[in-house]
Amino acid sequence: MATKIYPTAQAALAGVVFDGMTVMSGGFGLAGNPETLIDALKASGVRNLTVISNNCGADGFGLWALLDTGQITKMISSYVGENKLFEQLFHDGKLELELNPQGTLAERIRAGGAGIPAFYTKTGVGTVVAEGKPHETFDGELYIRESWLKADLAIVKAWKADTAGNLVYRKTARNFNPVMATAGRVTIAEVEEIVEPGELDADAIHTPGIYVNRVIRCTVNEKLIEKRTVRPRPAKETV
Amino acid sequence: MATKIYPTAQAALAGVVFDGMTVMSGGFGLAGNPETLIDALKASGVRNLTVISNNCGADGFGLWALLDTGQITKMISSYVGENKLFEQLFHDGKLELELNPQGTLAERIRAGGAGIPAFYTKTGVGTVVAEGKPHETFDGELYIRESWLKADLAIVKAWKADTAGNLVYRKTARNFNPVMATAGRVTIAEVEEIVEPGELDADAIHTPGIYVNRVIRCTVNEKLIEKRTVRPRPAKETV
Amino acid sequence: MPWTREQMAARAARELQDGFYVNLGIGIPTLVANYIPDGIEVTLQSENGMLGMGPFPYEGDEDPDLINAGKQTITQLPSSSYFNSAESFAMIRGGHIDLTFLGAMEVSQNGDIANWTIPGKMLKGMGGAMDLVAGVKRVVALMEHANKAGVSKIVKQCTLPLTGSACVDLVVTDLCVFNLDRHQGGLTLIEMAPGVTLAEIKAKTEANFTTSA
Amino acid sequence: MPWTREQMAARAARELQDGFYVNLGIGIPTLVANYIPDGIEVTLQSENGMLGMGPFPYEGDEDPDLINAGKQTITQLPSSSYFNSAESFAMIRGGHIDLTFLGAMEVSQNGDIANWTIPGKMLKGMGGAMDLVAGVKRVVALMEHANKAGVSKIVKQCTLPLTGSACVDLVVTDLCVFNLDRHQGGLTLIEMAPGVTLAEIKAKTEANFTTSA
Repeated sequence: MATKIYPTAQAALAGVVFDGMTVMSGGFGLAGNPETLIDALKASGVRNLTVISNNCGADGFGLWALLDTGQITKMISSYVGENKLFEQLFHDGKLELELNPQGTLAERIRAGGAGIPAFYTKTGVGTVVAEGKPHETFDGELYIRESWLKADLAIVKAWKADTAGNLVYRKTARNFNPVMATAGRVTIAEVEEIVEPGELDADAIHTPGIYVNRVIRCTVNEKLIEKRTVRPRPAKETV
Repeated sequence: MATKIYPTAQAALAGVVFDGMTVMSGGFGLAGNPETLIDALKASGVRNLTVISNNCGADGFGLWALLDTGQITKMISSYVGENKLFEQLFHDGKLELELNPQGTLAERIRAGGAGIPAFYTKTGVGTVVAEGKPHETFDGELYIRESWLKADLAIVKAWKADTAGNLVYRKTARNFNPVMATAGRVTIAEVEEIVEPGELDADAIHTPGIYVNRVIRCTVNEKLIEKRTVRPRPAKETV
Repeated sequence: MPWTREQMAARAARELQDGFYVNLGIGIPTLVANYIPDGIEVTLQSENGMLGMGPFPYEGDEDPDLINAGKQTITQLPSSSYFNSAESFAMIRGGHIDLTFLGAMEVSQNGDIANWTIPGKMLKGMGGAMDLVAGVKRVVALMEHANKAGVSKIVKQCTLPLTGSACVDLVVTDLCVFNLDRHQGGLTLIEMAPGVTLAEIKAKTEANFTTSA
Repeated sequence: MPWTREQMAARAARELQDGFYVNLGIGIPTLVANYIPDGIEVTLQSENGMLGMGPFPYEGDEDPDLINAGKQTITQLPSSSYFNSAESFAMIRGGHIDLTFLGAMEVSQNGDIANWTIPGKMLKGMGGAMDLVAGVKRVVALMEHANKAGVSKIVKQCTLPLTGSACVDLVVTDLCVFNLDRHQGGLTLIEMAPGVTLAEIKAKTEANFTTSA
């Protein structure tokens, strides 16, 4: 079987990127972002991207890099705060934004991967989110209809992969990554470690290999913290 | 915090069962059935049950016990073959049956747990399953609308639980159990082993404790095989 | 004397019941975790994909892969579990969370809440707020009673874009506590900060409200 | 001479491509696993919640917690993963499986398939068959060309309740192989079992079909 392991992010993107494409990018805040693949997308020079991602990076980190180069035309997100560049591009009319409630965004992506073109949710009823969407009453409560999201390419960040493409994520760096992996026509994962089949527990795999077309090892391994919150360490006990 | 661990199946069912209730019961074939809780439901004498389960047991095993006592009035399933008692009760008009495609059944249950009253699927278009259901075209293809399923009680079988109600399942005994755990007004899990919090890997929990109201240790621990298929063991190598 | 933010959080914490699963919004709601009453154990959900959120880490123990929905570093408890964003919001949307505390810019007398945007002033997004108000069993709003200019934030009708309609059950302000009937509509004053008078609350509240017997 | 079941399975196996994810139905389709061509690696999905299905266990190694959708005991491979039923059918419905082999009672010339019930005769249920024909990228039907009375099962229009409409891509019978255009409709005879004549196929086929050039 042809290997899913690619030597570099650039190699993994070969034949996949095209101007005007839709890209899903995993991560929440600065946790679980596919930094290596974002860098490679930047280097590829691909333009006019529609990017589906919960956030859009922060100064110098994550998808911010593709904003900075003007490669993103439209974002579909739930929260784009704390990102001055985003705000400026938006106000200058250089960036289109579609805001989704976070749970609706996650479910639309899951639906895209699961062959469900539309579903009903109470989230957003009576708000700007509901405008123009079909409404329907079930069991006496009002719901709106939301539609699936798919992408030409999904880039995700996992902790470990085996060579069959099975992925496991670590703690809250999981977030949107597993659902996005299911909704890309092509899905590329960057991981901290590649292991042999059998090293991951079959009962504990988060993303089965069927969803993963290509795997690379991260080369951007710095993990940033957006809001460092700590508590004082208790006084050392005497030994 | 009040404990989720109950001493017996009977204790776990106390205050939960009532005639005419809807019960979801996990399992696929004879794998992952909550046998201890099914026995306790039988002993409770509760009647007029609507049971949502992929299958309905086999001779002397699983939900068959509740068919045998006439406690089930209606089944919502995907496959009820290889069950003579079921066929007889159905033909005698003593049992109502609603057949669902297996994936539609699973998704309807997930929808029940996820607050999604309806969704669209291609499964069943042009078949008896589609009759009377809303049809709609998305991206040039025809879909039908299916609705959520919920239950007054979900009984599930897991491998291990911790005292916070977190569950892990083993191999293909997982099947419908995790989705049903999300869709019961009350969910009771029977497990082979109860461990202390911290003994399960937080990254590998299949059912977070929020979905589990009560936990018991299985007392029915025999695992049956419906179709034993084997291959000859290769000749022993000489040592 | 109006309640401080800490006192508001402490008052809100009295809404907690033993065994509750709770989601804390950003801002004052985060403080509620410091005032969980004795004998009450609650499990905190973080909508980015965690149940059983622990306290902030000791300095030096921060893990960039372990953050809450406010992007703060947190810790894991023995009972914690992680899940993906779709599963997290299935939990929220499906009505499995007992209680959420949220900050608010405006709450109306029929239970509408606005807490995510001021048109033309900030570009942020609703994050998970719309999902929380639509899906959680009980929604408690924590907010200043009036803005710095003295304009009431407890209103007849919200003027800001809504986060959700008819979804708030209780409002805790620096002056008082209102019960809110999300089905029938209608605010009921059930508690006042010590030294705050009914006259003051009436003066500072645009919405109509009744007082409990 | 018509193909045996084994030969039908071997012919069907030639539809496999390296790297394919495949779901095998019950009956003749199960045999396909024995004829995977050299140099081709495929991953088998079992819709009860497993990817990477291994062969039957050695006697004594059977695990009741490890069965396939046909309820047979199977084994795990190093690359296997398990998931729940909703996730399994999300995989199927979402179009992630490349190919499924299914048994059939009737296939019509427009690609309809009936394989789950004979009214009044059997009470079983469709299991995952409707999901598979609706969701999998390529559907291959494996079936006897005619029943024991010699009545064609390749028909103008199915008389049995459908499993799916316009969803079959290829039909392998004991006599021949038909290509089926699920969008335009229409059967094309592309291969015959050795010694089987076009006249025989014409005589035993109710459906209209063309022959490939």
